[in-house]
Parts: sequence; structure tokens; C-alpha cells
Amino acid sequence: MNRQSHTDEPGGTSLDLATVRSLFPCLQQQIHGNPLVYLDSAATTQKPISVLEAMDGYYREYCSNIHRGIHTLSERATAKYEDVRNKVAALLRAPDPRSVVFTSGTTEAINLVARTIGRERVGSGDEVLISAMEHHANIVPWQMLCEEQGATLRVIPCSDEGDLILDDLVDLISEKTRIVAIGHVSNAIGTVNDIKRIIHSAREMGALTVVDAAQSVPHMNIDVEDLGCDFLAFSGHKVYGPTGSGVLWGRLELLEAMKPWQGGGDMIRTVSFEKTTYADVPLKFEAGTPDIAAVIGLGAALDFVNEIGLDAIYAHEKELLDEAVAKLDQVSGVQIVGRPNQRASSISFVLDGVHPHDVGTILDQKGVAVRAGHHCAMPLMKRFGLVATIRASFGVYSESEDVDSLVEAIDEVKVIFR
Amino acid sequence: MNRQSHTDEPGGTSLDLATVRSLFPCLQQQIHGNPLVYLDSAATTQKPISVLEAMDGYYREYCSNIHRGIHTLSERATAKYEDVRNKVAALLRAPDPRSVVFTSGTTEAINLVARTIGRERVGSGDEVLISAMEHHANIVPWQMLCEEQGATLRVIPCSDEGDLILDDLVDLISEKTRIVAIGHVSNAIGTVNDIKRIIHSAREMGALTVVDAAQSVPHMNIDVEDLGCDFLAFSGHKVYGPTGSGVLWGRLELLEAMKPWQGGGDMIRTVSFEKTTYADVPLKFEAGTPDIAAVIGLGAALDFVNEIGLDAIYAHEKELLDEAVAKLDQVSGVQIVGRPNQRASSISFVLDGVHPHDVGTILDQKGVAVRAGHHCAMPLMKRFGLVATIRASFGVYSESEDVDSLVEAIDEVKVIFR
Amino acid sequence: MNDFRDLYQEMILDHYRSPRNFGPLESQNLSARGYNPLCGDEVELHLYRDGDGILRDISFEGCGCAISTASASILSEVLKGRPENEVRGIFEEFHKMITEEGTAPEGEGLAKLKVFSGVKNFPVRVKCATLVWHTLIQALNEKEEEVCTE
Amino acid sequence: MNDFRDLYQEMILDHYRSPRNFGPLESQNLSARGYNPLCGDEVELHLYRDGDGILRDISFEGCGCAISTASASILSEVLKGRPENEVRGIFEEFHKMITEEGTAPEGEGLAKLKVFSGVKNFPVRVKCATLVWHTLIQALNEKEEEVCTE
Ligand SMILES: Cc1ncc(COP(=O)(O)O)c(C=O)c1O
Ligand SMILES: Cc1ncc(COP(=O)(O)O)c(C=O)c1O
Repeated sequence: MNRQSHTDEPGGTSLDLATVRSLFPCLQQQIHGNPLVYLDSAATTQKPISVLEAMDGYYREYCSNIHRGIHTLSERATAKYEDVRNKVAALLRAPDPRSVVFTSGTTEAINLVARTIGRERVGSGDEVLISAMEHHANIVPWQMLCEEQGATLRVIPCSDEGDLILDDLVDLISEKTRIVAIGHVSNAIGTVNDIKRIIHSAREMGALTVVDAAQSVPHMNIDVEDLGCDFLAFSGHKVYGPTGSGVLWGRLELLEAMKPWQGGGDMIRTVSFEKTTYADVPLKFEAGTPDIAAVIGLGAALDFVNEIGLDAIYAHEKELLDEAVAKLDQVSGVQIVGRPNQRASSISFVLDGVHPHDVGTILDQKGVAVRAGHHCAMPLMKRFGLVATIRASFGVYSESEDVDSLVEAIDEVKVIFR
Repeated sequence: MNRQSHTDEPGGTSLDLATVRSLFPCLQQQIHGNPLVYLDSAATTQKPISVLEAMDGYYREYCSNIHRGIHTLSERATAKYEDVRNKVAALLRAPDPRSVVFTSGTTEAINLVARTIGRERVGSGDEVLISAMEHHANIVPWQMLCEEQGATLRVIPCSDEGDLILDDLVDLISEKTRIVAIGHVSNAIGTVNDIKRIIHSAREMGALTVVDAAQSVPHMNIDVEDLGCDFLAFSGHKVYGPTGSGVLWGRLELLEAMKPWQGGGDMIRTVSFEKTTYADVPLKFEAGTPDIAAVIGLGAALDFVNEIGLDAIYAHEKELLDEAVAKLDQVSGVQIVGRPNQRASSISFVLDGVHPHDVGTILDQKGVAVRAGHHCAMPLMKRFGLVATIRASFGVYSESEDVDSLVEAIDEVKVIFR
Repeated sequence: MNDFRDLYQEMILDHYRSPRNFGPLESQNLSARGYNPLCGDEVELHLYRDGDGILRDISFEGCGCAISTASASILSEVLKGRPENEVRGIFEEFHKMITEEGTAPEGEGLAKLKVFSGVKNFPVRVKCATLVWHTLIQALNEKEEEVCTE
Repeated sequence: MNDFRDLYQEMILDHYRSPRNFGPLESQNLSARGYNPLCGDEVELHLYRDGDGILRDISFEGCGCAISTASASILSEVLKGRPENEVRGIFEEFHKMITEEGTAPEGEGLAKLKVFSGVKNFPVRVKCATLVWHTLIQALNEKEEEVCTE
């Protein structure tokens, strides 16, 4: 397996930002006559040229379906596709690449878990525990499961600072708790959760643990063995890869024991009308033609990330996040939502007297792309008594000037809404 | 809505093959020193430059997440994505684009139907009817459903000629029959099934009808209203589009009444821990970030298909299929599997005394890419007493010379295995 | 370039800051709710329609962004006292104005609606401007479900 | 260019046309089944291992493509009479030969295995050549499940 070495010095490699930015064609443009300031990486990141070239290479040079093909193009495509499994395993420090299942994204990965082992493990009277700051993708599948099975959804509360309140964890996790599903980093307010502690408590009570790592994989090193979780999901398109790529990592022995989810080609060993036998993991969970191009593109994205190093990316983004918090705090009328102990990816804020939607429209006119809305985290919005916030989120290509442009544009909003 | 006009004269437009071929970069290559002869379009088609450019354009010019984004990039991406819904509706002559659900492919589309309305409609003692020539994608989901619900899977038999035997349809379809799921064109032997007749009988008995159109959409005009079916599924990657794109078309009133399948972002209207309400169709069925680039690529693929016209494509491919049948019949030792009344897409054959797998390897050495295997249709293979066949399948770019190369390469196989 | 000052005209900002006819309506005999998932905004529209089909009184609650709030506020001012039929026609013209190259609804007392003509250049905001209008039609049709501008 | 004549050597074709030791084995005390989903081929291997761990007799049934059939046939010829331990070692060398730049297994009577060295240039066919070997190991380990070269 093709493991990457990981340096222990965070920030050891410092980032050549101009070079990094030059790799992203979409950043080189003007919006309404202003240079694009892309602060929406938590929704989806921009893609470096190498990712586009990897996909293009597949389509131009060896476009074909994979597995069970014996001609040269198919052989090449299969080898490339399977090699990305090794890259993902290396990224997550997973010992066995067979524990990597390709999905269309985080959402599908979580649904897969809920619909297979979730159904088997959660019965009437049981509990599933999530947190108050989950993305809808890590709420709705569990809600649907609980409703179907007559189980109860319980929620780890969130403090005014935007941290999960873990003091009462022992009360929240009991023998009834069959699954604990937690987001690693909040996409709405940027909190980095102490999931190791939550996982530890869950395991002690015999609950399965599912980590929604959609917002952590792009920003920090992850080691599934060290975390101790049973499943972990992320989306390729949020880590500089293509739309349509995603990953469910699961403990091999769990995956092997699980029933398949979707039926179709590739996930079977033999089919007859009387009896069908299923393929081994991971193919058992990859029914039908996968998004071959997207997986190959994800491989290139992980190469890109590894070349810079997640420690360097984390350090760079932390600096920007700290700077943004400090500068936004200087803007009168701006209220940052949440002051978590540790932050990654995003900052959410509101502006007195102006609806986030209006802020978003005016910012866009200045070339500043942010999200305004509930960020698929309605319960968290409600927790803070809001219907929407403005969210600025960062990536490896973000720069200090982006923060300044954001602040300037907010000033403009204030002029209009004075 | 952007409806295309459809000429009534098949073959009225004759195809400029050299120009068409020049649009496919992947075809311009040598394999083991021989020009590539791609006869594996039923597995996945090659992609024209316009499709690659459409995806590249998204990534380079307006890469962003869709829906609920208020900045310019997101607005552009959303508009492009949604416009493809109109194109798909036009392709299928569907009156309402809201009846078009994007999926990752045919497999996911069929699983969606089986897992939502399938579960609701099929109970203990009920029956689901498929045919003897289905692809595993249209067998396994129904088999899983029947097993779960205590229902029975029944099968329309296949004649020695490779046609479905419809004489006993009245016995096969009864009040117990809740779903009839049929492949329009067999990917393994190329039969075009008389699905209109089957759908008619199914509707008379009140059964839902599901058409697996993975192998028909790329080769012939389809009119869902005229067919009278309830659901129809196809894969973008088999109709010159990207991997990761697919479509489930369904009757609007059925889709509206159906419960959602996967939970997550975009498919909800409001989420709270107490109560979640779902979005309207089609978004209700599109949980999470979709494969935006692939859908946009599919739009370009449909433009490409419409520009040539499916009548012209059908006529061109029919000519080649007829020619291939005639020429393969001349090769001693070759046995074509199935002589259906109407053929599209594919021809399967075996060669006396040589295993298909060995044929495939030698053909590949000559640059001829075919499939050798069970083509995800094991029950059909068994019906013909085979474990595998060699399959040559055609696309709009296939040419008469491809057939000659195939025949020459088979002669070479015979020399070696003499 | 679309100037956002065309969108955020003074009149819109004024109605946003001080919405007219805001609050419940004692005499109400028709009402409906509308929801815009894009901004998360909700509006509740209260109507009193008399026996001759005249909208004698209109008020609203909820809303959120400047465009949707101002739209509700101005609607309530402009339509009060008009017959139902006329109101439906005005919505059609209003809708044309903000989606295609249509002109503003003509007629006495309708000039204020023109301030929304800038919305045309901001397609994602069209739903904000029309939310209250769709809710109005829902109320007039005496439909129960919440309107949603998905 | 990889010449397919390196793959389809005369000896392979000969064993494909006339497989040796084909059929059931009366004295069998070990057996296993293997399946290759790629070609759909199945092999059933029959062994008689004596008290000293010597493979006294070997036969097979099933198979399909030239490579897997010849591999089974040649295996049965070459390994008959060898002790179990030696057989495991030979498989390791055989596997190296057809996947990496390993040389053919050395030793008396093993020369025939060399005809499979061409498989190295045809990665998708490696599973065909090794199916019967994996099945052999499964039988020696007295495991029940069918081997599958997925
Ligand atoms: C007839 C038929 N149905 C279903 C499928 C499955 O399509 P996909 O693998 O794109 O989901 C295929 C393609 O392999 C097919 O040919
Ligand atoms: C924390 C979190 N979880 C899940 C998701 C869902 O990811 P996707 O839409 O790629 O399936 C997202 C992204 O929106 C997210 O930020």
C-alpha cells in the first residue's frame, strides 16, 4: 500500500500561496467586475488543474467501464480506480484498503450505514445519539431510521459558545444507545468537536460510532484507528475532488458482516432466480457502474492534498480563521455565531438589522462569494435563535486579502442599509 | 421547455461518420500497435469533446454547489443543472421536467423505486414480474424486495431465438402482480423487447411498470407517454455522457405520493429534531450534493445525440448490426446467441472450442475491445447453457471497418487455437 | 453590471425598516402561510374579503429579508380595497415585470410596485419578491397547504 | 508489445485441449472449490494426501478458459507425489513468476510451470492462472468456503 509519510511538525512546510492559487483556474475570474473572492469552500472546494486533468485523462485516453473487462482500456481504468482505494486508506491511516467503499458523497455514505447495519442494530426502544450541530445529512437518515424502528433520537446539546456540552455524556449514552453519529467539524459554525472522547464513551457502552468527516477531512489529518470509530464518511467534492465522489470507511469485520444495500451489477458473485450470492467487500457495497471519472479525480485531489500536507493546510487556514475572527470582531454590528474552543473551515456571523440573504446578495455584487442561509443545519440555527447566518469558509487557496475584501464588502452593506 | 423536433423518416439524416468519429478523442489511439476498435459501447460509450468541455467548463468557470446558493457561481451552476432536467424531459417526451430525478445511474434508479414505492406496494404473497433477460440491476433489487416482503419473483421466459415469450402473459400477470420491471433492450444479446405490450397487460391488472431503458435510450427514440410506463431508468454514461449521471423518470403523481428514500440536505424543506418535512419532487429524491458536473455533462451528451438525431443513430447502428450478423455467420465456428425479431446495441456470440475469455484476450491484442463474460445477465447465460459469451456492441461512431477488424481478429484466434 | 442599488431602492429599504400593515387582523376571513426555503423566511398573510370579492383589509406577519418584507408591506398597501379579480391580474403583470422584460403593472395606485423591477437582474431573489404574492393567491383559492417557493 | 503467443504457448493449448487428471478421484480425502467471477469458471480440486503429508493423487473437474484449465492440468501433473510443504513453497514462487519479475520455480520436474511466465504481461489473466492454486491451498487448509478470485 502506498502510504504517505506524515510529518509531525504542524506548519513545518509553509505554503507558497501564489503557486497554489495559480493551480485553480476557477479562482482566476471576475464577478460583476470584481475579482472573485471565494469564501464558500465548505459548500464545495474549487478544483486544481491536476484533478481536471486526471478526469480528462480518463475520458480521453482510457474511457471504459471497470471490473470484469478484459480489454486494455478497461484494465487501465480498473487499476486506476482501485489505486484510489489505496490512497484513501493511506489518507485515513486505514490498515486495509478493502475497508474503503466509494459512494456518491457523505450523504449516501451515512444513508448506507443507517439502512444496513443501522436497521439491524436499532430496534424498538433503542436510542441513536447525534449532536445539536449536525448537518441534515447526519440527522435525517437517523430520524428516518428511528421512526421506522420505533427508536428515539437523542441529541448532545450545544453551549452558547458553540461547543458540544459533554459533561452529561454518561447520561446521554446508555445500554440503549446503539449508534452514536457525530460530525467532526460543524459546517455551520466551524466547531471542531472532541469526537475522540465521544467515541470512547460510545464504545464503552457498546454503541456503534459513525463520524461525519465531511468538514474535517479537507482540513486536518485523520487516523481512523486512533479515533477508534466504526464508520467515517466524507465527500470528495469538499476536498478538492470532483462532484460525485465520496467515501465510506468502515471497520472491515463490520462491513463483512453487513448485508448489502443496493442490488445490481458488480456487487454480486452469482445471480440466479433462485439464489444470489454477494461479492466480498468493498464491491458488495458498490452496485452498478460507479462514478469512475470522479473516483480517479479524487485520487488526484488526494495527491494534491498530500503534496502540500494537511498539517500545512491546517496551519494556513487556522491563521486565516483567526485573522477573520479578529477583523470581523472589529466591524460594528457583526455578531459571530459561536466561539468554539477549536475552529476549522468556517465562520458564521450575522449583521444587525440586515437579513443574511441581503448581505449575501450585496457581497456577491462585490465578488465575494459566501453562503447565506441555514447551511443544512436548521436545528443549530434554532439553537441560536436564528433562521440564517452568513458563512465564510476557507480552503488552502484562501488568502488574507479575502478577509479584507469580505470586511470591505460588509462595510458597503452597512452603507446601503444605514 | 426545450423540445426537440423528431423527424419521422428513419435514416432521413445520414451520418457523417468521419466527423462524428473526430469528436471522440479516446477513439484516436492505438492498442498494442493496432488502431483501437471499440466494440464495448454497451458497457460504456466513449464521450464526445463537447461533453468533456461542458464538465471542464463547470469546473473552470462556475464551480460551486447548487441550490440555496445566492452567489453568482452557484446561481449559474444551479441554472445549468436544472436546465438538464428540461433536456431529459424533452428526450423522453415527458410533459413535466419535475418528473425527472437525477440518480447516479440505472442501478440507483431501480433501487430507489424498489425501496420506496416497491416496499409500499409489494406485500406477502404478492408477485413481481421480470424477464429472463434482465441485467442484474433489474433482478437483484426485486429479489431483495421479494425476500424481504415475502413476495414471489416471476419471470417471463425467453425463446431459443432470444425473444421473450409473451403468449402466456395473461397467466404471468394477475391481481397478485404488483410490479412488472422489464428491460427495453437486452444488454447481453441485443433483443428489443415489445415492452409496450407488456406494459399494457400490466396496467390492465393494476401493476406498476418499471422500464430499464439503459440500453434503449442510447439507440432509439423513447416516448414515456406513448409507452405508458410508470417509471423509466437510464444511465448517462451509456448515452455519451459522464459516469455518475443517471435518470429516474416517474409519473409525477406517483413521485409526489412516494416517501423519500435517502435523507440529507436538499431533500428537506424543514428539519427539527421533532419533525422534518420534505421538499417537493424532484428534490425530495435528490439528497445531498448531486454529481453536478456529471449532470451538466449529460446535458451536453443529450445535445450531441439530438444534433444527430436518434432516428439517424438507430438507422446507422441497425445497418452495422445487420452487417455484423451477416459477416459473423460466415465465420465457421462462430455461433451467434439469439436471433431476436428486432436487435439494437449488441451481438453476443461464442466460438467453438475457445473460451470467450481467451477470445477476448487475443482480440484485445489486435486492438479490438469487446466484453467476454456473463454481461451481468447470468440467468440469461444459463438459459442458453453458457457461462459466458463474447459481446460486440455498437455506438454512433462505430463503422463498417470495426466489423471487419472483429472478423479478422477472430480468424487469428482460430489460427492459434487450431 | 447590475447595480445592487437598483435592487435596494430607498422605498424598499423603508418598507423593510418599517413594514406597513404588520400584525394580525381581527376581521380576517382568509389567510395563508408561505415559506421560502432559500432564506428560511416565512410569511403569514391575513385578508378580509367582503361579499363582493373586495379585499377590504390586508396584513401580514413574519417575513425576513428586505425584498420579501418590502414586497409584503407594499402589497398590503397597494392591493387594499381592490377586487379579487383585479388583484390576480396585477400579480400576473408583476410576475412578468420581475422575470421577463415586462413592464410594471399599470393603473392607479400601482406605481409603487415598480420599485421591484430591479429584481429581474437578480434571479435568485425573484422568489423573495413573489413569496407573499403566491401566498395571497393561495389564500384567495382557499387552499390549506403552506405555499413553498422551492 | 506483448505477444499473445507468449501466453498461448503450445503446451498450454495442449493441456487445454486434453486436460490431464480430469474427473473425480475415488481415493480423495481432501477437496475444495474455486470460482473466478471474471470468466465465470469454476474448478473442483480433488486430493489424496497420505499420512506423511504427501499428495499421492490429484484430479480436477470444471474450469473453462485455456489458462485456468491448463493451469489445473499442469498443476495436477507437476505436484503429484510431492509433500504438502514443498507444494506451498512452489505456489509462492509460481505466484512471483506471474506477478513480479520472479523466476520460474526451480527444482526437478517443475520446468513445465515456466509456460505460465507469459501471464505476467496479461494482468487480468493472473487470476485464471492462480485459481486452481488458491483452491489447492484452501483444500490443504481444510477450509470449507469456496475460493473466489474477486
Ligand atoms: C440493461 C442494463 N440495465 C442496467 C444497467 C446498469 O447500469 P449502471 O451500471 O450504469 O447503473 C446496465 C449497464 O450495465 C444495463 O445494460
Ligand atoms: C458536515 C457535513 N456533513 C454532510 C454533508 C453532506 O455532504 P454531501 O452533500 O457531499 O453528501 C456536508 C456538506 O454539505 C457537511 O458539511
